[in-house]
Amino acid sequence: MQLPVLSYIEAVTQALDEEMSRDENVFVMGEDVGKRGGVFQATKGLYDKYGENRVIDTPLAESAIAGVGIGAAMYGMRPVAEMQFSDFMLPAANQIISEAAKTRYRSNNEWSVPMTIRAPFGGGVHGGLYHSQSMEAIFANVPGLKIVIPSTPYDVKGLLKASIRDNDPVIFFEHKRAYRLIKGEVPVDDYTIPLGTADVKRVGTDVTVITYGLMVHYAMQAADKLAAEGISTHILDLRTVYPLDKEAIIEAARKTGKVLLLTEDTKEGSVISEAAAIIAENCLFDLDAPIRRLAAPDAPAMPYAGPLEHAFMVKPEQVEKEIRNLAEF
Amino acid sequence: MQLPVLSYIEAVTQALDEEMSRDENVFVMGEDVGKRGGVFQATKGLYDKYGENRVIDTPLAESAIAGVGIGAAMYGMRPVAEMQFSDFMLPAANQIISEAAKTRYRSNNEWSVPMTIRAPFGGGVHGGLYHSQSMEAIFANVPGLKIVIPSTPYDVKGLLKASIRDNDPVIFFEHKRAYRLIKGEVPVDDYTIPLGTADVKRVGTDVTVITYGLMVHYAMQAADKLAAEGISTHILDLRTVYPLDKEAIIEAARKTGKVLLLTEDTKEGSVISEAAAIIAENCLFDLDAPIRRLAAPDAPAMPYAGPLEHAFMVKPEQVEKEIRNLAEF
Amino acid sequence: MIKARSGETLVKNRHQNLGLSDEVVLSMYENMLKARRVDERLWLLNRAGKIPFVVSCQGQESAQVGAAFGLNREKDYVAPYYRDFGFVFAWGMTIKEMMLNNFAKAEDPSSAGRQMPGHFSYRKLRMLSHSSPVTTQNPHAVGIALAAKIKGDDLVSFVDFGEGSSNQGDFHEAANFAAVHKLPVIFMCENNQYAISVGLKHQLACAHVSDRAIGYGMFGKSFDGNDPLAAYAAVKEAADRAHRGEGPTLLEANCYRLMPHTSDDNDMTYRTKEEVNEAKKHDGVLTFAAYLRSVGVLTEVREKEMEDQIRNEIDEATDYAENAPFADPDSVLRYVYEEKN
Amino acid sequence: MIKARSGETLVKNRHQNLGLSDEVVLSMYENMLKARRVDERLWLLNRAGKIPFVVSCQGQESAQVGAAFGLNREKDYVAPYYRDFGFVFAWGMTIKEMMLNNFAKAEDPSSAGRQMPGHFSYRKLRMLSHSSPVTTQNPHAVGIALAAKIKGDDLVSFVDFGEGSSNQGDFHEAANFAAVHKLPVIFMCENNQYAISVGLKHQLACAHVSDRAIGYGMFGKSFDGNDPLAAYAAVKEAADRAHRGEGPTLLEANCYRLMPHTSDDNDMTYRTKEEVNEAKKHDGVLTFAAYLRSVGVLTEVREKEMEDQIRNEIDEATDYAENAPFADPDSVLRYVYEEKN
Ligand SMILES: Cc1ncc(C[n+]2csc(CCOP(=O)(O)OP(=O)(O)O)c2C)c(N)n1
Ligand SMILES: Cc1ncc(C[n+]2csc(CCOP(=O)(O)OP(=O)(O)O)c2C)c(N)n1
Ligand SMILES: [Mg+2]
Ligand SMILES: [Mg+2]
Repeated sequence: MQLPVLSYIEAVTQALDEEMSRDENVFVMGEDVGKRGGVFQATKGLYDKYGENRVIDTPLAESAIAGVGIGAAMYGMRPVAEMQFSDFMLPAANQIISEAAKTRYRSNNEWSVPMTIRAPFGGGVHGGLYHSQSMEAIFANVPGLKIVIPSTPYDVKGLLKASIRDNDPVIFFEHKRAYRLIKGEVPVDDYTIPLGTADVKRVGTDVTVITYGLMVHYAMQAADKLAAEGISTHILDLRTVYPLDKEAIIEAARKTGKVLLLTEDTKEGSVISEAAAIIAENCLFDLDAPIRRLAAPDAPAMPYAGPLEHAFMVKPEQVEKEIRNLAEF
Repeated sequence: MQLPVLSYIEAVTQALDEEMSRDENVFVMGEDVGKRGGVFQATKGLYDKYGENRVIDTPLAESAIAGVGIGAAMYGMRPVAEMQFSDFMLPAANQIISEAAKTRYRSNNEWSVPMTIRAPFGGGVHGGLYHSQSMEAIFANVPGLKIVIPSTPYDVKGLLKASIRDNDPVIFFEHKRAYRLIKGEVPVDDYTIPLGTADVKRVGTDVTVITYGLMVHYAMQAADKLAAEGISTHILDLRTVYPLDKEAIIEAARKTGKVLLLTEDTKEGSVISEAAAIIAENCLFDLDAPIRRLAAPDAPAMPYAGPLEHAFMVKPEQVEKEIRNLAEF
Repeated sequence: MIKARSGETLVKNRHQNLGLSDEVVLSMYENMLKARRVDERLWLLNRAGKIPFVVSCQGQESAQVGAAFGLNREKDYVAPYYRDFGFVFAWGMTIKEMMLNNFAKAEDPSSAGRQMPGHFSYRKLRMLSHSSPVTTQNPHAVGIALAAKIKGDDLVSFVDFGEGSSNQGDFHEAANFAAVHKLPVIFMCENNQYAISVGLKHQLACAHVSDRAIGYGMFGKSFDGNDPLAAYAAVKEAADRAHRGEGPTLLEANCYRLMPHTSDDNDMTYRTKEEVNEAKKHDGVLTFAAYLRSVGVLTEVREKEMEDQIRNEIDEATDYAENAPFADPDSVLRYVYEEKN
Repeated sequence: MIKARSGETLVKNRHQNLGLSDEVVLSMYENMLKARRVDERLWLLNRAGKIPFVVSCQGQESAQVGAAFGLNREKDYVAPYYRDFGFVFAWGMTIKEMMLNNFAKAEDPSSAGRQMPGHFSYRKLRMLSHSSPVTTQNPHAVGIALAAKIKGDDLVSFVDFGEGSSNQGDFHEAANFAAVHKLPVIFMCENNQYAISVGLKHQLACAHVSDRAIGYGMFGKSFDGNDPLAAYAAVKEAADRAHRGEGPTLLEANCYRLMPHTSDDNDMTYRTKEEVNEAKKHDGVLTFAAYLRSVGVLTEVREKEMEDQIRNEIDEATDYAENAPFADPDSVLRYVYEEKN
């Protein structure tokens, strides 16, 4: 049986729609999510279907979006808050880090915050400095939070549903370049993918690539090409970047003994640094080559002008080259 | 000649005082920094000496403190903004990360933000969840920022002066337990310590400890004890935790081939993860044992109740044990 | 209503006008007294080295207790802040629980000793969990009201904060959100004239914190924070408005912080003894007692009974809390995330 | 002042009353026209696939240009926002520079093509660097004023932002800071009725954004944002107050966003053609031209000259910018920190 093919963003919409119809406590809030259906159209159709009480256009104020969501979650709702661009979630950093992440702990398990914060992130869309950033590293050191970054429409649906049903706050980063670029089969039925589990996207024997988001596709493309050269690539998609799936990382590293860690975020302090630390702690004697990290340069964010953006963004050819170098090590 | 002995916080005050008298563009702003001299007394005496125009009690609003500081810095001043506790700087996260860190880059070098943000951080002071945190990891992935964490009064003075004179934004974290606990010799004359340089606090041959802040002292104590057992410990004090001093880390790791990375922050995503990644990339063949990380548990922050705080905080005995284990590896 | 008592001047009975019985105002007073006496005890315990930290409510009990009585204590949701001893007592927290909180013991209902004292939380009483960064609770209170509106539940969401805290962005964003969505929220600012050492005129330049209401298109009002009846009336009016669908209200209780900011503070570095003594003349605990005596509601006998009972309760609670166990050290690893079994 | 022209009804000369010469108001109009014509050209270039993105000023030129003329263009510091074409032209940016900005070329004075168009910055003109997260510039403008006060420099710091943006915490914190320290700041909200798709009544519930002034204890005023003379008068008054040490002012320019939010937006999903057409009747570029004609200041000859000159300038600037080089790709690594040599 042929499964329906959805784009990445259609999978977002479908997951939201299904969760809203499944549980009346689920509601959506954010800037322009109502009438407009979101600036990317992720909430398209939901306003008409569920009404302004459950698809709420908020004032332009991210700290309130997060903070009001937290309050609603404490009441027993399951808010899905949209941050229009992940770059704009920083005004809400205090609510997310000091409040959402710590409410269960500080109340000794009395209160909890079952809220999902959706935020489009990532580069390659001519967005300039403030519409291209990867924001996960800022939050990927905050116990109490879970950070999910899906790479495929299938994962989007299963992980977004799991995030909404999770009883703790989840930041759900969606790659905005993947929104329309990436398509894939998505079952019509209800399914969830457990948070905190990485996924082997390709089995290989020579080099392991550990990555997430759009870069999974870059790695897959590179692997296809390199297969022709006889290089076999193993690809682990982290999917949850905080807390990391340690066992999966260790296993993937041991699998080939050569590891490329890949992110489009700037390098120093990125989530692949933590993955590197886990490998360094656990796999010293399994490695046949030093780990390698491929990331964006340690500069603020990618510029707007085409050639500059291109220079900044990690490129598929770089991925290919790094894998080849490792294979030949 | 005997040098004067100052406490860690006295070195802060002295550095501020000297910089304010040296350069009329330096001024201090923050909550309770004026009349009260700061809740920790770091700005004691400055209000009387320099007046309310240069020692400014601000309204209770951290985003304004950072944002107004940025504006003043763009005008050519050198604001030193105090965040009363580092835990309370998150409302200013957007101003720090989106603005201060990116102003030079986004204006193609036209504007810059020579501002220092001082913030007391760290645990062991019965401060509970929100007066004990290590906040550096949240910012230690933001190109454009520099993050300094001194461990001794000598370093406090030299690094704070260098931070104030630096033409880019610097976050200067001061360990609040060190404020009165740690004393040391501080030259009366003007000196600076270059930002971005780690410092070997003890030379040794068996095990390398890479750390910063209060943990430097824990490592030194452990090293003293272990010396009696014949274990020789090499201690690298990072001092600037972003961007890291890569060469110094690599050199220190190679020195002994056995590395303990130590922080009082929660483990996953901490700055020692980046140090681990650097070592994993560069020192695979120099290591005689897998790197080890010692950190606080991955839970939100240390509780208030004495026994719980004690359980949460990294303890000197743990440091000692980890070094011994590595030595015996 | 005017009552004449032998040998007394005529005093207006203000509480009957508000529809409050003598028993209710006595209960108000009792809660104020509880807060005051507990607070006093905490300072003694601190000086005796038994607890490391006190944050004080003194000078704000009247506004706190009056406010609680203006709400529906069976149904409404509340987000009190760290000085709200009077509020949480009136809301149902016991002295024993308060002492457990201050000794940071395992049975502390707010956090089992994880948080500093005064960081109240009590799920059973619909009291939200409160953190240290100020004003973060304001949007939470708005979220409660939004959720109630979505669910069609008729309740009021009440939040307290200081005047210094009213300068945080979250104050603004929460107020605006509540007003745009006409939510049943009561924002009550306890203006005690100081934010630690920084006096009012260095915190804000408007005449009254409640002047900010107009900028949100909401109802605003300032009242005498030393008068629990004024607090009651203001909160009751705001709650009535909220139930009628007229949206949020911004209230300001004008009071004075009689003690240093906390036990870590030395207030004599930024204000004078004279100023504090002047303020003590208006201390609501004293003036309300005087009022109740003057209208013949608080008799000497009753007053003594109250004091004795509160003292006994505090003694017992202190003993209990002091001897109660701390949470298990291993528990620091628990409740980071939901624990599924 | 009343002028009579043959065959015309009597029209009040409003600009003379404000002390503005005919040449000055013509220069105002010229800047408005520049902004409008450049904006129109950008949409064409976008449709032709030559530039990927347009953010539009149409409907807000009057307020922008009037405001700039109310300031001291040799001395004051300004933090305009992304729609402020009229403002930055009046402030001294050239059409060529604007085109370089929109083509994101190396010579773009705002960022050398690093930032999206409309993210203005020009050090030489004392124009602060502007980012995308809204309202962050407000505290920066306050910081300029604070620094000037510390240094004893007599200047005004001016900042623009949208009405949606006035709901951000930074708006509140910046306004309060400026008011407490009585700083010479002018906050001007360009209320164009929409924040992307969200109309005014879902953004705020107060009658006027300027109603927020009282909550900060500052002066506030709303004016017709389609009238550059009203903008001039309001900003001039605010600047005079600032120079006299009377502190900050909050202004609101009531206008209407005539175009979609940006070239990525489809405004017909949330508003009607009729509504937009109605607003076009009040378009300040047209009504001010009509006024200038009616008082005999704008002649047909002069008007044609202006249009021709602007068109030529735009043509040349477009050619230039289109053919100008991008910054060197390797430059992405530069200016993260100060480069010492
Ligand atoms: C965001 C934040 N910044 C700083 C602090 C430190 N702090 C604790 S209480 C306080 C003053 C609060 O003043 P106010 O709001 O007037 O309340 P009050 O204590 O007077 O009741 C400050 C600055 C904090 N808790 N949170
Ligand atoms: C902090 C932040 N959140 C969201 C956005 C996305 N965004 C860009 S413009 C805009 C609407 C702004 O509305 P308004 O302030 O009224 O200004 P206008 O565009 O109408 O001139 C939004 C939501 C942003 N730039 N910054
Ligand atoms: Mg106060
Ligand atoms: Mg607008």
